[in-house]
Amino acid sequence: MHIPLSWYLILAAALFCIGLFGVMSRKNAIAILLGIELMLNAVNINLVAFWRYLDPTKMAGQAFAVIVFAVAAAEVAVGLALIISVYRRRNTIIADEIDLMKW
Amino acid sequence: MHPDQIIFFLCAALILISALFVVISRNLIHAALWLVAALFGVAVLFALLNANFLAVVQVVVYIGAIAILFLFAVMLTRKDIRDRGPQMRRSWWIPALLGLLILAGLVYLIFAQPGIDRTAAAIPAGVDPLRALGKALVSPGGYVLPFEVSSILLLAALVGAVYVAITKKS
Amino acid sequence: MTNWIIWLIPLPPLLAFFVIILFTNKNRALSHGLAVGAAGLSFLGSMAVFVQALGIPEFGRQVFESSIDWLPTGNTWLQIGVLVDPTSAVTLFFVAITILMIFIYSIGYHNFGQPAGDHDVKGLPPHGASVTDGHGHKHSVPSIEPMYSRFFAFIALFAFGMYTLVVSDNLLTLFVGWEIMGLCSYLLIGFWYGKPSARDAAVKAFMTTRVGDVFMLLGIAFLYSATGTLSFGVIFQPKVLEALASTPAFFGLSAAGLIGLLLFIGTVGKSAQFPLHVWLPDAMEGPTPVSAMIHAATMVSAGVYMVIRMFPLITAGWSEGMPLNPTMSTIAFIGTFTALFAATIAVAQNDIKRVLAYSTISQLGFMIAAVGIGAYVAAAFHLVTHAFFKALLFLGSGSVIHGMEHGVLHTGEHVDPQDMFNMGGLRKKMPITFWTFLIGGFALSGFPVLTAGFWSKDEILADAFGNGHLMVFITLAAAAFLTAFYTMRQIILTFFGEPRTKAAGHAQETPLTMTVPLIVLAVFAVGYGWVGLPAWFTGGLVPNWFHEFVGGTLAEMPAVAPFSIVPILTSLGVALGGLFFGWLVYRRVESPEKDFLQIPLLKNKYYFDEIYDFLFVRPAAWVAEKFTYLFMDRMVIDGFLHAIARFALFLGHAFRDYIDKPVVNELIGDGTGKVVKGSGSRLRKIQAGRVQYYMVVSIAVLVVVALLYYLLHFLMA
Amino acid sequence: MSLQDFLADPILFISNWLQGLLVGWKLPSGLATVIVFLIGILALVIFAMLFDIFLVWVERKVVARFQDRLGPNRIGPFGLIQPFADIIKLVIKEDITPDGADKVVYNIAPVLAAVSVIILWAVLPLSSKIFGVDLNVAVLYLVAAGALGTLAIIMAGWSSNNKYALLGAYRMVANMVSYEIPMVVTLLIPTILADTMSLNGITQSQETIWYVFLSPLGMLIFLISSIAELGRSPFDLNEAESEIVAGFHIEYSGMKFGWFYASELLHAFTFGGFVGILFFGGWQVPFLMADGFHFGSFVVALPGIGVILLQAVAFMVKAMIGYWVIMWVKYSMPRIRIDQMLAFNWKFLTPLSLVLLSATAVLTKLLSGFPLWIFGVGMFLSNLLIGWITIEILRFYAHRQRRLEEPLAQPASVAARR
Repeated sequence: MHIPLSWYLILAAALFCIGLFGVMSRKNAIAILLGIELMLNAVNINLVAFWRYLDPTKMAGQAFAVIVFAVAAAEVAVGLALIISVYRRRNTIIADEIDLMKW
Repeated sequence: MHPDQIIFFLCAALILISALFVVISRNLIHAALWLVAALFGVAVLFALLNANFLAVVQVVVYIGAIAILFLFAVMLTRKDIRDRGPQMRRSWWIPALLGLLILAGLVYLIFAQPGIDRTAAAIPAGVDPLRALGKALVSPGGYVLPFEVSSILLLAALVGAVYVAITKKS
Repeated sequence: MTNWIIWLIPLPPLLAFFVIILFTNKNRALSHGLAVGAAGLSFLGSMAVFVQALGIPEFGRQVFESSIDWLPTGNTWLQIGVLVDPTSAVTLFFVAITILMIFIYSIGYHNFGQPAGDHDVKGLPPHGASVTDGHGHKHSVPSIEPMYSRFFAFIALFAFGMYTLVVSDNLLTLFVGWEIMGLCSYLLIGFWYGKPSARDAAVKAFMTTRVGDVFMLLGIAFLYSATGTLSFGVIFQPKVLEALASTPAFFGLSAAGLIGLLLFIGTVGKSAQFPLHVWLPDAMEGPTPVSAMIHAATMVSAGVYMVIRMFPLITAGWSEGMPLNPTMSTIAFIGTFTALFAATIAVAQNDIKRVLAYSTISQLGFMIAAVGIGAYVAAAFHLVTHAFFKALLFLGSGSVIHGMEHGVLHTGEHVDPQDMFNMGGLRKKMPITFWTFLIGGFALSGFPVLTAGFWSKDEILADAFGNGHLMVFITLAAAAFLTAFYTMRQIILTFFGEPRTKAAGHAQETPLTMTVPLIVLAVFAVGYGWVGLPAWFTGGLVPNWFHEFVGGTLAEMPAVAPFSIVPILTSLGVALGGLFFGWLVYRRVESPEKDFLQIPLLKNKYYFDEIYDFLFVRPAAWVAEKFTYLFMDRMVIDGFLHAIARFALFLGHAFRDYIDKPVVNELIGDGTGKVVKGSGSRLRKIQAGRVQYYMVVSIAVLVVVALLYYLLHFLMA
Repeated sequence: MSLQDFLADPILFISNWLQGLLVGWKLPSGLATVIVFLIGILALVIFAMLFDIFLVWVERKVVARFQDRLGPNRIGPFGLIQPFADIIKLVIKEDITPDGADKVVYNIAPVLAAVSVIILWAVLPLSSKIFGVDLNVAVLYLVAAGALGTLAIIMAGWSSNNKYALLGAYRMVANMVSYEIPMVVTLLIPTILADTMSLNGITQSQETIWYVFLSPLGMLIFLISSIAELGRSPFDLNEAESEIVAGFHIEYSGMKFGWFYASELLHAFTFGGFVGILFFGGWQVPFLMADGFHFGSFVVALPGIGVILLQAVAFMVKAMIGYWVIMWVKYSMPRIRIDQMLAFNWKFLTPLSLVLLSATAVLTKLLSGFPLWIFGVGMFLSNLLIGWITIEILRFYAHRQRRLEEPLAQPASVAARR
């Protein structure tokens, strides 16, 4: 009751930016996925915070948070599977070395 | 200083510090574990926001499944478990700069909104967020369609992941 | 009901043809199974129709016919349909039987069940295969025809054509069947296209019959333009005939006469009458069943059948006892002449099949003559009987040849298995063939009382005598005498005496599939004559059934020729005399040298081939070579074309040099390419293939844009 | 503030008293609340730990009896003091951290393991009044705690920098992650029946009939999967001595190992308690209402404290029985192969539990209007039916398997046996 909404939002923003930084700066593909997880969580914080602060009787925020969970799980499963098979074929998971698609 | 605020600050500190370590720690295992810590903090925040269900699900899904998955992946993609050498790309400062810019912009935007400092009203009596959420997720008036779609998505992801990661024996 | 059957009669062979050609080509047993089965179906249908027809009194008045609209011609419809009247009924009868028999016969003739030849090739007769028996002795046996299935496909198609022709109720479909048969005879004569002689024979037959067919088509066209219809039912209505007979045409002929003449020329081609007879003997190059079917039983009969059909037209405005009209006299003359003329050639031939070929020509001459003198029924009667015994004879000769070939293969001496002077003494070797052949021969030569040939020929003679055409009567009598003579000659040379070659010594009786048809046909050759016994013979107890039945076709029943003793005695005399004389002469003739009839004029068939070669072939070739090819094609047409081509070439060069190369290629094509390539090679640096690089760039752009946006925002406010 | 209140609800009384006391010390009320909560938590944990020590003794006695020994019997009566001796030994043992081990993770792991068990006690309703928090998602909370346990084990296995440890961790994780699924599914069955996820609520709703009668099959599946979850025999692949010397805690010694050991025992007991709560009516005592026994109209009144204590005892007894069963299985079953274990889960338990769940859901809707006994009979019969069908299917496949493995020599005999 005693926490202004802005705190949550700022926390979420910070978390989001950290995740973004990780995604953009880490070499390792798995680390990139970690960053993405952080960003998703930032989003979730926002959703839940808005749900709580705007109208607790409308469940949109929580419902979408749930869906974000599902999406995150799916994304991680497929992403890691891809990374592993890439590792099997090319013996590396450094994102910059996986550049078959370049000119 | 209200206990809620104390808890919030503790959680925020935990989350942000862990997140930082997630993105900067050299050892990927540590990064994953730091991620667990951050996610745990988020779970606590959810609890603080009266979203018990989400809090618990956060722990179950992220820590129980995703983090474990990460640890597995890291171990499966390392010839020796420790990482040597820098984990950052050479021009890591550009992303850092961009991140800071975006953060500044977001903060500015947040405070530009009116009534952003409101505090939460008490949950009206007779509203059980858990039941409400359950009903919303499965009632045709609510979010049954996105919910089912996401379940389909999960199924597809499961199959796809198995297919992609399986070692094909000729 | 019956009409439906009639519609369906021609179909099975057609289906068999397509199925064999398209699908069962590889499988011999299936192929001949299909063909024979189809023939059997048509046979059953024909018999059903025939029996039905017998059951109907006054059948000539109430015939089976049904027709449908086929081609829209202006505001009317060209109708096609089927018609079975007494004439076509009897024709259907013998056609069905002979075709079925010949189909069955072909199975044996083409050595079904024998091994494939050692070095047989498609397009050549089988040379025989060498097999080793249980004791390890190698000896050569007849080998199966390489193009077995194809043969059955062709004869099936032929059968279709014949049935169509018989059951059709109008000249057009009749002509269609007619031409289909022409095609088939071409294909089948040239069946062994490996042999140059066969090739030439096929072409010769085709071309020669074409001459006739063209005139026939003219006749048909004329008829259609004159009457606006082609269906017999309409044409033969008295008033139509009246109109035709009264309309004058060229050379003092009435329209009816002219049409009749033109159509008759078609018959001359098809039935190998005097001027156009040259193709038939050469057609013997084909396999013997073909000779039997096409050139004895059915196709050549088709010509006569057509004339008989057209009888009312030809005789339009003529009735019993009147002097013949020009058309009829022409027909009578050609028929009579051919009969004698062919007989004279036949006596000098040594090839067993050629003898039969010429005898066929002369017998057809008999029928034509009969039609010419208005002896409608006699002609039909002789047509039927002749079909039977001539098919029998051909098949018999085929059987003989087959036996001889077996001997040749066995002994390995190279003699012509068709030359009668290489035979002799086959009586003991091939008894069934001998007896059936003997019956056929006697029927042909008109052996009194017993055989069908006697009665039919006698009826013709009787008609000729009774109607006072003495010239015709005498000539035909002479022809009949010669017929008997060369028949006896053939029989003696082939079957009696001692084998004159080792091959003949080792000749062998042919398999059942060949002998059974012989027997069946023999029965008919003898028995069929009795359906036409003249009333006086049975003392009026039995009326002349055939006469009653077939005569019913015509508007008014033709009168039976009054009985007189002369023709009977004549035919008795010529038949027996000819046979006896032949026996007398050829008892002890051992070799061609001893044969006093081997005079060049006859042997070379009055040099007709040479004459035609000189008259028509050479000039045609000359015109083709000099005028058509050298002048027309090379100079006029080619020159024109070359001019066009040069112009086009020039135009093309112009386009290439002044438009295509500079503008299209350089400017548009290569230019675009260069631009794209250059820009691409500069731009591609951006595509580093690094995900994060892309992300950084896009995020940076986003940030910059956002900053700009808010900057502007400030400046505005 | 009177004796009646205390007798009515001692826990509430004590907390109120503490609250008042602290507020009396001029502390802000919120802080006071936090402190009271902390004290409560402390009390609970201490109780749990002490009980854990008792469990050590129980375990050793029972295993001794199973193995036809006497077990600890020297120190104290029936060797009751033996566990303390063990603890002292463990504490004074040298505490080795292997070279190349990841120190922080290595040291956090055992604590996390213990925590993952102890936090379970937060939602464990010892009686209608004694419970940490009546969480409305307690059932999921169990699973979450299990997830933490998994994490602890993988951390331990990885940080030991020892291949046996890592293998053990892998096995354990595979085991837990896969057996979580049937467990969660069967957890949902009482949830559906009680229409709530709070354990207290589930217990209360079993006042009329225990869920074991409504869903015996669910009880079995839950028991099996929780045994697997505990990593106890026959699912103790994580510490298969014969293959990977001691599994994930091979490198641990001294009290760190003690933490793992203690947490395992407590975990087992706790799950025994959960079986009791979810299917055997937790603290429910037959005929015992909030104010005493009700035998029809005849009522034996009891003070609140008596009721509470009775309920607590009932719960403990049920939990103990559950724990006993788990031990029973552990000490009388051989260890199974890993592939068998996973196959058993994925090919048998998971589908079966899903079928059971859907059947339960449908029936609950269908029979909701009917009187209780019809409802109960229907549920029970449906369970029996599903079980029977399952057994038939299994038999069919077993026959086919045998037919495949039979030498083709005597099909006649095979036919005969059919």
